[in-house]
Amino acid sequence: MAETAETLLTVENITLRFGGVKALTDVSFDIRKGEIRAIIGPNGAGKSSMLNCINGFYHPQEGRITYKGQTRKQMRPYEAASQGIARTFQNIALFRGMSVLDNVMTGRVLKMNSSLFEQAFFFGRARSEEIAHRAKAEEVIDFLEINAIRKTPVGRLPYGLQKRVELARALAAEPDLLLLDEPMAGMNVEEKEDMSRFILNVNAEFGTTIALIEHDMGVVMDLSDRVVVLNYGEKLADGTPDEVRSDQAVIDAYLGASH
Amino acid sequence: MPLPDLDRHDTFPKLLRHNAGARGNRPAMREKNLGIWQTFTWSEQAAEVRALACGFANLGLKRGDHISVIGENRPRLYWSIAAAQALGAIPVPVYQDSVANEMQFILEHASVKIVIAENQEQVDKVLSIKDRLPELHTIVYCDPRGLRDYTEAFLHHYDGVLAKGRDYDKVHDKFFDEQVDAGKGSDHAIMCYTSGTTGQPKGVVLTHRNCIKIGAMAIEFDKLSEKDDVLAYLPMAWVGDNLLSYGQSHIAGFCMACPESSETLLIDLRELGPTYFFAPPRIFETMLTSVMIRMEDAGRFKKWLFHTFLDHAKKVGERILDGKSVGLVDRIKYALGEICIYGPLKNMLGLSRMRIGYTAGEAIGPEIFVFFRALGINLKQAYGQTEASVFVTLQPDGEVRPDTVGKAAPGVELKVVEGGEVMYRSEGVFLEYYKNPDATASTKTPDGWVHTGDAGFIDDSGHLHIIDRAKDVGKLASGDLFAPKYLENKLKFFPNIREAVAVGDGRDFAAVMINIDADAMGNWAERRNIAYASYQELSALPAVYELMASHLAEMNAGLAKEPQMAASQIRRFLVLPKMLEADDGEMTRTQKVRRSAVATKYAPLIEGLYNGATSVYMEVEVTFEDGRRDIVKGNVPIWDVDAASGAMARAAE
Amino acid sequence: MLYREAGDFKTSYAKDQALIPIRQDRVMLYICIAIALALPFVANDYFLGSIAIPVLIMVIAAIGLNLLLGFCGQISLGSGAFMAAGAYMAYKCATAFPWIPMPVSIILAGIATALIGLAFGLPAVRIKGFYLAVATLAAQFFLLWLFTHVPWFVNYTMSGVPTPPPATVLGVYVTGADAPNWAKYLFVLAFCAGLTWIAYNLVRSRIGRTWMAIRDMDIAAELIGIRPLWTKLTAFAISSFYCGIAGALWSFCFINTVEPTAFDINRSFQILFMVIIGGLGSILGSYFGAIFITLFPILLNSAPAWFGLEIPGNIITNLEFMIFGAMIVFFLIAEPNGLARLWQLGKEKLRLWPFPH
Amino acid sequence: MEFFTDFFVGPIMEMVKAPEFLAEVAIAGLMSGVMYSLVGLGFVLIFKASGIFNFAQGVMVLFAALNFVGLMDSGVHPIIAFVATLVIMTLLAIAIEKLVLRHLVNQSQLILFMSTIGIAFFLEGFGELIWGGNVRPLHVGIPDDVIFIANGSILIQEADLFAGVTAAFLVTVLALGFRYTAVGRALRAVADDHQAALSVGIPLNHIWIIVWAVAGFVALVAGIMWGTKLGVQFSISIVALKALPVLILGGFTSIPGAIIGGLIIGMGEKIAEVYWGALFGGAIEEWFAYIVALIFLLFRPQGLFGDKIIDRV
Repeated sequence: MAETAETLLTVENITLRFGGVKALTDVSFDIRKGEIRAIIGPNGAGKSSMLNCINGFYHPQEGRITYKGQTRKQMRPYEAASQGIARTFQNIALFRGMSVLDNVMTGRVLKMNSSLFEQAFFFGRARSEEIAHRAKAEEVIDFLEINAIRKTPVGRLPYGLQKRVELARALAAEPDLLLLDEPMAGMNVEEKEDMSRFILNVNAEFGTTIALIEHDMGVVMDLSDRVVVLNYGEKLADGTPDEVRSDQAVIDAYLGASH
Repeated sequence: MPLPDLDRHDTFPKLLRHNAGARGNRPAMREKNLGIWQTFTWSEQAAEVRALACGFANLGLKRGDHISVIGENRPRLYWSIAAAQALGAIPVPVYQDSVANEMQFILEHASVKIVIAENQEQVDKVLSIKDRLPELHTIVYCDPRGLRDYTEAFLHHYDGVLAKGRDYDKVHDKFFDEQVDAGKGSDHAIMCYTSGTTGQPKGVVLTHRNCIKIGAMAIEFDKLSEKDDVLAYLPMAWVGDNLLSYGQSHIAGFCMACPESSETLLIDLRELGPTYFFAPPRIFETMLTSVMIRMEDAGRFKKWLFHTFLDHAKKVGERILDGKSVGLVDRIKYALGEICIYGPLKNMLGLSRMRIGYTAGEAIGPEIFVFFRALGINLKQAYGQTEASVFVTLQPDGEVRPDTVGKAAPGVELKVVEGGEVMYRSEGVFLEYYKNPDATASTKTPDGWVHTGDAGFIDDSGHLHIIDRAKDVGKLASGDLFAPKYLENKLKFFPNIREAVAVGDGRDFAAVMINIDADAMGNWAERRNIAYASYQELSALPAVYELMASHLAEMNAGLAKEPQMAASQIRRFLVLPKMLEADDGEMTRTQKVRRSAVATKYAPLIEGLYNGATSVYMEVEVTFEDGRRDIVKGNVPIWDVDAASGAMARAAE
Repeated sequence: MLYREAGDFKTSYAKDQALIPIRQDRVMLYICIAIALALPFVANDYFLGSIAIPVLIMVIAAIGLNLLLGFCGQISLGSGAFMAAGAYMAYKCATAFPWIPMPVSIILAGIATALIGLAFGLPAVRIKGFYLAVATLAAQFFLLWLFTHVPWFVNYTMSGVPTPPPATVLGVYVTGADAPNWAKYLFVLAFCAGLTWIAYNLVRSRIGRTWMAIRDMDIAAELIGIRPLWTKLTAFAISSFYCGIAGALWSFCFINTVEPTAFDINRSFQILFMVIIGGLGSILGSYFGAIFITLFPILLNSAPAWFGLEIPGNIITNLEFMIFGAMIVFFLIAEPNGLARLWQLGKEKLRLWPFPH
Repeated sequence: MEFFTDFFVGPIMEMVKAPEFLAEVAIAGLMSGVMYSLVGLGFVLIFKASGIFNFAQGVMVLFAALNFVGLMDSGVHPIIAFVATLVIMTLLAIAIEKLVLRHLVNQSQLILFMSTIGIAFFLEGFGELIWGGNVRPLHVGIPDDVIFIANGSILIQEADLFAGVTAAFLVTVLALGFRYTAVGRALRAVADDHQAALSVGIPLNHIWIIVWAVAGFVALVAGIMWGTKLGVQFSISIVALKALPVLILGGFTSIPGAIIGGLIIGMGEKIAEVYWGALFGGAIEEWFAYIVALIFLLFRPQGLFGDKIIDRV
């Protein structure tokens, strides 16, 4: 990533507490436009909490988040979504009662404007929107190669495919910033390779900025432009994969952990 | 609707122009893309081809140049073929699953100037050999995904070529029509490389006249019309796809459809329900196997219904199909079966609307063949070759039999020469093997007869029977005829045998190496609670051997009754520990066994078959789909089979 | 009987997303509509008046609750009260503005009920699931109390149980004592068909997907940009709209009085049972549920007589309670998607026939 | 303006004028509040241990009382009838666990809730099928004289007092049991995290049976109290619906909450009925509790004592 790249999101001095427990302590870093930014760290390092702060699900007690030049203390999840932040979840959070296609279509909900009246009678914008957005959803489906299962209820899909559908749902929102919470957790080698390829393609094709949490160091090092390392809610290191890899504090933390 | 005047519209570009005028608003091509069947009419198709041809011209494509299309069946690739033909250039389709080296041979041999590649995967392959292909100046890709960062100047996106072509067309608005008009029926239309079981592939040059004459013949033979639908799913590099999908749709004006992907093929087939369908036997075999496997799980009543009606269908179905007299009760029962079983089954397989189906390329198991025909599907056999622009023989309606490949097609002359080899002569006979006069001379006689390389005979009713490759027919030590393919085909008709390789030329007796069908046998083992960890383990199970031995005994009994074949009963067999794969060089890309390669690779096993060993240790390399390699090793058991009543048959002679 | 789908392929999204994409299903629908329209000519007056009309009206109410519970995952134990609201609002509207055509009055009553539903749905903003049950119970008790204790709602009628005013559509009486059953039936049928169509449209549009998203995984839905408050409230309002219209029709076209006892908490439970047994999240299931729950007691009452048995009425009632209770538990355990799921399974079986799966 | 006076001034004036009457109303309210508390207690027990919102609790009260009074009417000694009913309620708990709950593990709370509605209907039909639907007077020797206190100006039913004392005793025992016995700790562990509880070796099925049996016991006590007061009849189960707003007020997971909520609702609705009822045309007792709950839901959905609801992603 070019050094001159514009910053998309900055978190400054974020501290998040649950009751007396500190999940995050004074964490600061930035995400540049167009980069793949990894957040790594051992279990319980506060990675998911960090993402939850960014997209407004948790409200940090201290610190500020600047996104697209606007600084705020916190956002509502709805606002975050409408500002172009989409995400996937560590534990799959698909709409299990719906088909793959409907899940992806749901990802486009913010882009649809037809009135209740139009929807009730399925005319005008309701009709044209359904068709236009179906085409967009199909592009995402094609992109992620889930054509063969588009009408399958997601509950019937194997784990790896569910993860991919979740990514599809997030992509359908055409986000500026895509937050991926352990996109490769629980996958086998082949599935991981597929998912890595998709992530890189998303970044390259759509120019989407990606922040991802990942456990697997190898994957992170291959995928990301820059890495921030968290440990026990505090920032341990920040830099390119090579810098982070050779950072003594990181080595110590990881030697202590199982990875 | 009668066919157009083929003397005037004597090239495919002219036919396209004709169709755009005569049936501009009818669908020419469909593609399952983004979830629906995107449809292109003849006039849209003509406009697209026009722009693309101009685009190619803009890229410097000249009359007589070769271009190559590489990829799955996609409208854009077919349009590229059409556009090249419009300019008088010759398209050379390449198998999309060939590796870079195989590709290099063809691209180099044909001096290909432009490659049209479907996607990144194909572009990467071509790029990896680009340095060795000095004549190749341009690569056009259809799907830009993953190619954004490719900066090579000779790499163009299809849309860009199209846009440039439109601009070009505006400036030189007479150019395209002049080019089309300049084409003649005797021009090279397409070049298909035959994979061949031995040696390097040969480029078969077919003219427009070849393709159009044969295509029109088959259309009239089966009364195809513009209302037919065909699904183009077989490799574009195979001449059959080119003639049946692309060629015949241009002549008859019907619509050809491309599936979404190979994964969704069966869904797409079911949705589309083609009326005219062409498939090699293995597709029908897979269908039948899957029907039987799926019915295994059905409830008792459903199974009973299924088998009752199926038995009935086997009894009268073909007679009804052939329009022969059948009793009223049987007809009513068959009609009931149509409602309960046959209709739904055809619907599930996507064959409901099928009027005419052909199977060719290999012998089809009589049971499979009869099964589909009994359901009321007009499945027929044909025999053909790339060198013949596909068709040599066809089975006329009402004369369909499982054991022949039909009568000489209209306009085709047929003869069997000394040594049993079949020869033919027709308007479809190819011009030449590209840059290979020796091969041309040895295949095609000066008066136009072509050696098929197949051994066979013509029976009293004029039907051709194919026994084997002429060069593969050998003799046992006893001097009796040994036709390995004949034996193998009989074995392959057992649904749980995937592939078989018979040996015995110059030996005392015939023996066979079997490849079991992983799906069918896996299912079989599961139902019997037989545990196994791998294909290798499954293939070595005594239970599996027992089953195979029983199949062989059954087959031997059958062979014993055929005077010419009684001597080649199988005495010993083994089950191969791995599937024969094209990636390991054991099969051709068209899924035919490479006999010599197998013989070399499995020499120790063949040795074991004849030295009386009860098992042989073997190590063999396997290539996985993703390119990784591994070694399969272990003991391969060898069993004996009794030669059933062969002695009696001989004694009776 | 058996599906033939080969060759029934779609060349545009509009066709692929059609209400009923399978050709044979469309034919089935036309046949059903034809039968429904032919019913007045073939069925007797008892069947029309005492079975067909209440079933159709309860279908509307069940669809209403199903939109809320089955699609949006929000429970309501106050459907009966919203039906009452519809009945009283329709009465007020029809008497205060007699010049308004009756169908319009009923739709206005539905809209008014939707607003009332909104007020009681507001707590849904901050709570979920069964907490809402309490809010809707509040509606159930409060609204019924309101309609019985505020004489304005009954135009100060002495008895407190007024009769709906007679009204005509196309010159035929559809409400009031003089209305023939066949006219009332067709009137109700028109509402039922129209509202069914609208319900199908809603659940296949954006709004339906947002409801289901909230139902299936509300947190994920919120992070996608679905506003839980707005989504739940629309479900509440539309559900109340359906119940309101059902209530108005019940009073105007079935029992011919406007009285609260028809809409007590048992009515709410009855509708809930229709939705559970018919199938959560299925419009078609609402039909099955309404038919089953309405017809089953009739069957239970008359069945013993067929076998020459005499069972006292209170025992039948108790049996009915037990059977319904047991069925609810059974369906929730075995087939949470109810009769509709069984129907769908049957249909899938037919589509796969002769294969088992 | 007139309404404003009637609403805000009038009732207060009356309260001040006749404090003894107010006290009497309040105490009467408190006593019916105790009943709500007892039913609410059953809810809380089951909710805490299994996350199930047991709509059938009210019907369980009716069912227990029906069995008890039915046995007594057939000449069984009250103590034996009591024990026999306890056995029946335990069997019921086992049956519910075996036939219903274990098949619904991992289902959403909403499904579980609806299944208890099914149970409620079944029990109601079943109970009345066996014992009939008539109102049955219940006399178990609970004193039903009237006591006058504060110089005879306030009147209290002895039965109410007895009920209050019993309820207080029951609540204390349960609260202590929850806190200090092994079973109680197990129950709390289960409520916190099913997986965790299982992993420390507590059989979930047993826990559920115990909890439902204890809830059955509470239901029996409540049933006896109410039966004494009003006779055993179907309306008990409808009145028991009032326990829902009680829980909204007190919080779904708090035993003291259930008690205090019950008392507040009981007292509140009596006072409201007496002082404000006439203003609205009477019978506001029917909905008062629900509207209070509704307002609570808007402003403090977790109730007075409940745990704050935290969503996890």
